[in-house]
Amino acid sequence: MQQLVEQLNAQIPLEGYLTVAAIMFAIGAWGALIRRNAVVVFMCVELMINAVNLTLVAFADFLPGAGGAGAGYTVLIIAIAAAEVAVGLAIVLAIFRTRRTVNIDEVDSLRG
Amino acid sequence: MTLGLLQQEIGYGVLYLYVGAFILLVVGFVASVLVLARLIAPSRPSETKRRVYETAETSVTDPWRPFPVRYYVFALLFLIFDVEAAFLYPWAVVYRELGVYGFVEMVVFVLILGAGLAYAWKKGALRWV
Amino acid sequence: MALEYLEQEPWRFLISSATVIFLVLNIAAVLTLAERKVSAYIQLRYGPNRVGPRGLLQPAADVVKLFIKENVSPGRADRWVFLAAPIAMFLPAAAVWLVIPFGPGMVVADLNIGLVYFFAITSIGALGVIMAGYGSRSNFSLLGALRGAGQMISYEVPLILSLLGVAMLTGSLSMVDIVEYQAGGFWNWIIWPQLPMFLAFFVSGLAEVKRIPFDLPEGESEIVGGFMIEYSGMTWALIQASEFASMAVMSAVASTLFLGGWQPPLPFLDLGVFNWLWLGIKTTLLIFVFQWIRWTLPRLRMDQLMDLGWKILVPVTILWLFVTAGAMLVI
Amino acid sequence: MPVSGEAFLGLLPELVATGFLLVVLLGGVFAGPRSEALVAALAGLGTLASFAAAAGLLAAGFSGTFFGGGYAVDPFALYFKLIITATAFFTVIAAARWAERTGDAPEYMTLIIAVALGGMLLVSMRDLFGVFLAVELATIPSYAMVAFDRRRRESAEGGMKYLITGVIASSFLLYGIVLIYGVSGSANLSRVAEAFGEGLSPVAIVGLVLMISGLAFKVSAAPFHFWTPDAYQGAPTSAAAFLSVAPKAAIFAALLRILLDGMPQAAPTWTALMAVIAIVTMFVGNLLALRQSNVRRMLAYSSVAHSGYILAAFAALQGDAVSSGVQAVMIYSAAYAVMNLGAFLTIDLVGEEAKSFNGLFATRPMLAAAMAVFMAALVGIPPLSGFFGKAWVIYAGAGSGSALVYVAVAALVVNSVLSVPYYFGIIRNMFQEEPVSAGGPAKKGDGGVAFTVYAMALLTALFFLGVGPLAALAAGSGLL
Amino acid sequence: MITTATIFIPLLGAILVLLLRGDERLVRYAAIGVAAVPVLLALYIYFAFGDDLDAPALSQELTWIESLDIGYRVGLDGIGFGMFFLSALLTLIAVVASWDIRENLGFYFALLFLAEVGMLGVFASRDLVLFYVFFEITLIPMYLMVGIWGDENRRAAAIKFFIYTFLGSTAMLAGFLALGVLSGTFSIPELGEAGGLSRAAQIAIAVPVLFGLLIKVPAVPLHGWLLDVYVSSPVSTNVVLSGVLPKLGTFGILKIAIPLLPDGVEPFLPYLAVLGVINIIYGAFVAFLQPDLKALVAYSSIGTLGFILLGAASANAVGYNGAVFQQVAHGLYSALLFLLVGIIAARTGTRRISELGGLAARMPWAGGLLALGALAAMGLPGLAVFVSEFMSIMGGYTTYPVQGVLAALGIILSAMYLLYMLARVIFGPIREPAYEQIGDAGPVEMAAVVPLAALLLVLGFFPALLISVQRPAVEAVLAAIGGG
Repeated sequence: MQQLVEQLNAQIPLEGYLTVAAIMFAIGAWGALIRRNAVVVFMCVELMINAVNLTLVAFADFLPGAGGAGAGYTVLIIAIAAAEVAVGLAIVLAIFRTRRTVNIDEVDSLRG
Repeated sequence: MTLGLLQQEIGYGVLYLYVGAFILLVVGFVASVLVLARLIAPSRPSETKRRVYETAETSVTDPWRPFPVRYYVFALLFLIFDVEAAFLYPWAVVYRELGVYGFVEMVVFVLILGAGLAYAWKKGALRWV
Repeated sequence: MALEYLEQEPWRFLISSATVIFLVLNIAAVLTLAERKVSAYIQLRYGPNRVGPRGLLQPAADVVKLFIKENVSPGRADRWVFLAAPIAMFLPAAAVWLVIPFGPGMVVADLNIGLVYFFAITSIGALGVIMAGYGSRSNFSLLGALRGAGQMISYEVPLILSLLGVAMLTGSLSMVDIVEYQAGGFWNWIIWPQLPMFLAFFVSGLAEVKRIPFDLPEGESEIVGGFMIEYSGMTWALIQASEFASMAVMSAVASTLFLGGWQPPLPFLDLGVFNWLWLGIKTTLLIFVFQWIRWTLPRLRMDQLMDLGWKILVPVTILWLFVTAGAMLVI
Repeated sequence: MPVSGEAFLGLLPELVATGFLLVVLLGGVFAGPRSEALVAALAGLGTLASFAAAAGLLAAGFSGTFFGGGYAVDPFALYFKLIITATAFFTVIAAARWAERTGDAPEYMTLIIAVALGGMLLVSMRDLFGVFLAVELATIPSYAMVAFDRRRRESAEGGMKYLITGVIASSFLLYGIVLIYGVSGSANLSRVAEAFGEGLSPVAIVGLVLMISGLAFKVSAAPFHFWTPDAYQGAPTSAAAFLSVAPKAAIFAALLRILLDGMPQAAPTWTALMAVIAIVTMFVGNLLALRQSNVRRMLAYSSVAHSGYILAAFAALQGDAVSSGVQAVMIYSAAYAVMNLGAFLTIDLVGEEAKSFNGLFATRPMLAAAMAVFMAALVGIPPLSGFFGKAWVIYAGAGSGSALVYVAVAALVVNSVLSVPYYFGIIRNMFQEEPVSAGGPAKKGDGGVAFTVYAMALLTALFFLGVGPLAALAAGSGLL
Repeated sequence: MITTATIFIPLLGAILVLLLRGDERLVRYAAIGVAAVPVLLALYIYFAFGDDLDAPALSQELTWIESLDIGYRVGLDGIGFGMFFLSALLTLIAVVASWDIRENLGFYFALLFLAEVGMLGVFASRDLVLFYVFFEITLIPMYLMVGIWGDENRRAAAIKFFIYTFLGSTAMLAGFLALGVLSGTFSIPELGEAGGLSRAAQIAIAVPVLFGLLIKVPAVPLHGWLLDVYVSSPVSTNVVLSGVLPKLGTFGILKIAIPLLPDGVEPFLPYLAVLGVINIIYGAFVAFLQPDLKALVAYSSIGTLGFILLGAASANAVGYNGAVFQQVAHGLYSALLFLLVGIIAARTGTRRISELGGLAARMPWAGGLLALGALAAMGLPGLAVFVSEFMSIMGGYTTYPVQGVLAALGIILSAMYLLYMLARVIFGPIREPAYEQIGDAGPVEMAAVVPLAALLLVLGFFPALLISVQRPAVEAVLAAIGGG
C-alpha cells in the first residue's frame, strides 16, 4: 500500500502529461479537420483546447518558479474557449434557421 | 483529526483517486441494482406498453426536433456566469491579501459582467415567453 | 506517524464509501416516509400507518414493491441514454457526501477545492434530467427535461455566486476549513454575515433539487411527471431516491457552509466524536423546511421562476458580494 | 500588485475604448429603439477619443512597460493603436446607416470597438498568453461581425466558415504558446528570449511553428487563407473592410514583437519560414484573385496577397535590415489600411459584381476616380500609399543580404505585375465599359460610406506627404 | 523653384480643365493656355540659364523621407534639358492636335497634364525614388488615354502596355532601392560622387535596372507591348507616347544606369550596342512588312531608338552626345510623322498603305511635311536626326566597329522602306476617286505640325543650339565612368 501511495504521489513524469496532451490535441485536430458536422467540430476544438490546458497545467506544476501562473492562464483559456463556443453556437443556430442543416459541406453558397 | 491529518500527509493524488473510485463505485452500484431489478422484476412487454405516454392520446409528433431558441440564450448566460465564477473563486480565496486593489478590480470585473446582465435583461433575453 | 495508517487507508476508504452509499439510500428511503408523514400532518391526516408500527416499515415495503415491478421502457426510446439517466441523477446526490465533514476528521476526502467539487458534481444533475427527457423520446419528457435544464442551469448561477461570500470569509474552498472557521458557538456561523447569501443559496438549492415551488420539470398537474414520465419500477425508484438524496445533500451542504456543520451551537455542547449528531440535527431541520415549503407554496410559473433567479437572486448575490468585500476591507 | 498611475496613463486608450464599449452597448439599449444616431455618435466619439489618447501619448513621448514587463506602451504600439482606432472610427462612420437599418446598431458598434480594443491590447503585449487573450478579444467579436447580417444568408455562412477555421487556428496558436512557455518557463518575452538564447530544442521549434501557423491563419497567409474569401464575401461590407485592415495590422505588430523581442536568436528559423510563407501567399492570393468576378472575393484574395507582401518584410528581419524591416511592416500597415478600407467600402456604393462597376466613370466620376486611386494604390503605383509599403519591403529585403529574401523580393515584383490584370480590370470596367443598363451602378449609397471612401481616397493619394513623418516615427519606434 | 513650378503647373492645369464644364471650345483654349506655360518657362530657362543649368535657381531640395535620405530633389542638366523642353512642347502640340477627341475632353486633358507632370519630373529629378515616382506617374494617365480614347483594340493594348512597363519599372525600383540601401542615400548627385559599390553589387543592381529601362525604350526582345499601343492610340496620345515616353527609358540609361553604376553596366555595354543594332535592323525590316501606315511609323520609331542605345553604349563623347541629341530628334520626327498619319487617315478614312496613293496632289502641305518627316527618319543631312544618328554611329564605330557598320547599314534599310512608303502614299496616281474631294491640312493641324518640322530643320542646321547645352553634362558623365 505504501508503495502504491508513493507511486501515486510520485510525480508522473512531465513527458507523460505532454504525450497524453499531444495525443488528445492530435485527435481533436484530426476530428476538427475531417468532421463535417459543425457541432462536432466545436467538440473537437474543445478537445484541442483541453489538451492545451492539460499541457499548461503540467508545465505549471513542473516549472520551477512558475507559481500559479500556468493554472491562472488555464482559467483564462477556459473562459475564452467558452466565448468561442458561445459565438460559434449562435452562428450555427443562425445557419440552421435558414438551411436546416449544420453540415459544413452542405453550406456552400459561397464559392469561387 | 487523525484522518484529516492523514489526508494531508498522503497528498492530493490519492484524494482524486478516491473521487474517481467513489464515482465508479456509485455507478457500479446503481447499475447492479438495475440489473438485479431486471432479473427479479417480471417482464411482459406488449405493444401498448411500449408506446409513449401522453395523457391517453397517441403521440403524433416526434420530440426529437429543434429546441426553442430561448433555452440557448439561457445556456449562454449560464456559461458566462459559470466561467465568471472560475475567476471569482480564486479571487475570493485570497481576497484578504489583496486589499483595496483587489476590491476595485473585482468591482470593475463584476460590473462589466453586470453590464452584460443588464444588457440581456433590457434586450428581453431573460424573459421566458 | 501518518504512514502507519497507510496500511489501513484502502479499508478506511472502502468502509467510509460504503457507509456513505448506505447512508444515501437510507436517507432516501426514510425521506419517502418522512415526506408523506409531514405532508399528512400539515394536511391534518395520518399518512402511512399500516406497515409496521406507525407505518415505519413503509419504505421497506416500497423498495420491495419497486423491485418486483416491471420496468417498462418506451419502444422508440434511446435505450442507453434512457438507462443511464438515473445513474447520472443518482451520482451527484451521492458523490457530494464525499467532501462533507461529518465530524472532526470525519470526512471521506478533504478536497482543497471542496466547494468547486460541489458545483461540479451538482451540475451533473442537469445532465441526468436532459438525458432522461431526451432518452424517453416523449413530448412530455422532453418538455420537462428542457424546463429542468433551463431551471437548473439558471439557478446554478446564484448558487455559485452565493457561496462566494463563504469563500471570502474563510479564505478556503475546503469544507473542512470552512467548518473549522465556524467553531466556537452559533454566533460564529457564517449565516449571520451572509444571511442574504444563505437565503439565495437555499432558494437556489430548492430549485436545483426541483422541489416545489420549483418542480416545473416534473409538473405533475400539467406534464404529469415530466422527465420521469416514462420511468417505472427500479429506474423510477432510483430517480426518486436521488431526488430525496439530493435534497438531503443540499441541506447538509447548507448546514456545513452556513450553519457550522458539525460544530455545536454552544461550546459546552461539544460531543466529541458524536459531533456528527449536530450535523444531523441541522440537516434534518433544513430538510423539514424543504418539506414545509413544499406543502405550503404553490408551484411557480416558468417565467416567474426565471425572473426570480435572474432578476432577483443574481443581483442580490452580486450586491451582497460587494457588501461583503467592502465590509471585509473596512473591518 | 497595485497598478501605478503611470500604468493607468499608459492604458488610457484602452480604458477609454473599454468605457465607451460599455456605454455604447448599454446606452444603445437603454436609450430606446430610435437611438441609432446617438449610438453611432457615441461609438465615433469613443474611437476618436481613444485615437486622441494614443496620439497624445505618442506626442508626449510616453514609453513604459507595465504588469511585470508584460505590457509595453511604446511608440511602436502607439503607432499601431493609431491605425486601429482611426480605421475603427472610419468604419463606425461608414457603418452607421447600415447598422441602423439592421436594428442592432448598438451591438454592431460594440463589436467594432471590441475588435479595436483587442487590437490595441495585442500590439502592446509582451506576454505570450496576453497575446493569445488579445488575439481572441480581437477575433471573437469579428466572427460575430462577419455573421451579423441576418438578411443575407451568406453572412452566417461566411461567419461559420471563418469561425470554424478561426477556432482551430486559435488552438494551434495556443498550443504553440504553451509549448514555448513550457520550454522557457515563462511567457514573458524577455524570459523567452533568454531561454531561446540557450539553443532551440525540438519542442521549442514545434511551438514556434505552431504559433506562427496560428497567427498566419489570422492574417490569412497561405496555406491558411481559405477562410478569407468566404468570410469577406459573406460579411457586411464595413466588417470586411475593417477586419481586413485593423486586426491584421495588430497581428502583424504582435508577430513583430514576439519574433524580435522574444526569439531573436531563432531568427534564422523563422525568417526562412516567413520567406517561404510569404512567397506562397503572394502567389496563391494573386493567382486566385485573377479568377474572381466578385469584387469582394477579389479583394479578399488581394488581401491574402498583401499579407504575403508584408510577410516578405518579416523574412527580411535579419542582418542590417531588421530596422528597415520593422519600418516596412509599419508603413505597409498604414498604407494598406487607407487603401483597402476605401476599396472595400466602395462596394457598398456600387455593387459587388465586377460588372456593376461598368461605366461608373460616366455616372459617378468622382467615385470612379476614388476607386481608381484605390486600385492603383493596391497595385503599387507611386505616389499612392501602396507604393511606399511595397517599396519599403523591397528596401528591407535588399538590405537583408539573404538569398531567400532576394527570392521573396523577386516574387513580390513578379506578383505586383501579376496583380495588375484584376485591379485594372476594375479600372477598365469603370472607364472603358458602357454602363449596365439594367439596374446599373445606380445603387444608392449613403453619406457616411461616401465620406469614408473619399476620405480614404484622399489619404491614399496624399500618403506621400505624410510618409516622411511616418517613417521617422517608425524609425524611432522603440522596437529594437 | 522655377523647375518645380514648371513641373507642377500642369497639375493645376489638370484641376482647372476638370473644373471647367460646358463649352468644349473654352476647355480647349484653357488647355492650350495651360500647356503653353511650361513651354515658355522652359524657353526662359534655356535663354536665361542655357550655359549654366546647374544654377541654384533651377534646383531645389526638400526633405521627404529623412530616415532613408529620400528627398524631393529636382534640378536640370544637359542630358535632361532637351527632353524637358520637348516634353512641354509635345504636350502643347498634343493639346492642339486633340481634334479627334470628342468625348470627355476635360478629362482627357487632365490625364495629359498629369502625364506631363510625370514626364517633366523624370527629366528634372535628382533623387532615385523621386525619379521612379515621376516615371510611374505617367503610367496611369497613358493607360487611360489609350484605354478610353483608343480604337477597338484599346482594352488589350492598354493593359498590355501597362503590364509590360509596370513589370519593368518594378524591377527597376528593386534595383534602385538596393542601390539606395547599399549607398545610404537616394540622391543622384551624391550617388554619382560616392560610387564605392563593389562590382558584383553593381552588376546585381544593374540587371533589374537595365531590364526595366529597356522595356520602356523598348529594346527589341522586350518590345511586345509597343505596336498595339501605338496603333490603338488616338493621334494626340501618339505624340506623347512616341515622342517622350521611350525617352524615359533612354534617359534612365543615360542619366542613371551608366553614370551611377559604371562598373555594373560596363559588362553589358557591348550587348547594349548589339541591342541597338538589332533595334535598328529589326525595326527597318519589320517596318517594311507593315501594311498599316501607323504601324510602319511605329517600327521606324523602334529602329531609330536603336541609335540612342548604340550611342549610349559607345561610352565616348561623340556617341554619348549623339545619343542625348537623338532623344530630342527622335521625339520631333516621330511626333511629326504620327500627326501626319493621323491627318491623312482622318481624311481618307484608311491607314492601309495599299489603299492610299497620290495624296500629294490633293494635300501638298501635308504630303510635303510627310516627306520631310520621312526624310528626317532616314537621316537626311540638314535635318536634326542626321546629326545625332551620324554622331551615334561614329561614336559606336569607335568602340564597336562591327555594330557601327551594321547600324549604318540600317540607315540604308530605313531609307528603302521610307522611300517606298512615300512613293506609295504621296506620289503616283490618286488611288480612290473619293480622294479627289479631300482638302489639305487645316490651320489647326498645321499649327500642330509646323513647329515640329521647323525645329527639325533648325536643329539640323544648328545642332550646337542643343549640343552646347548638353556637352558639359555629357563630359561630366564620361569623366565619371572613365570613358572619353
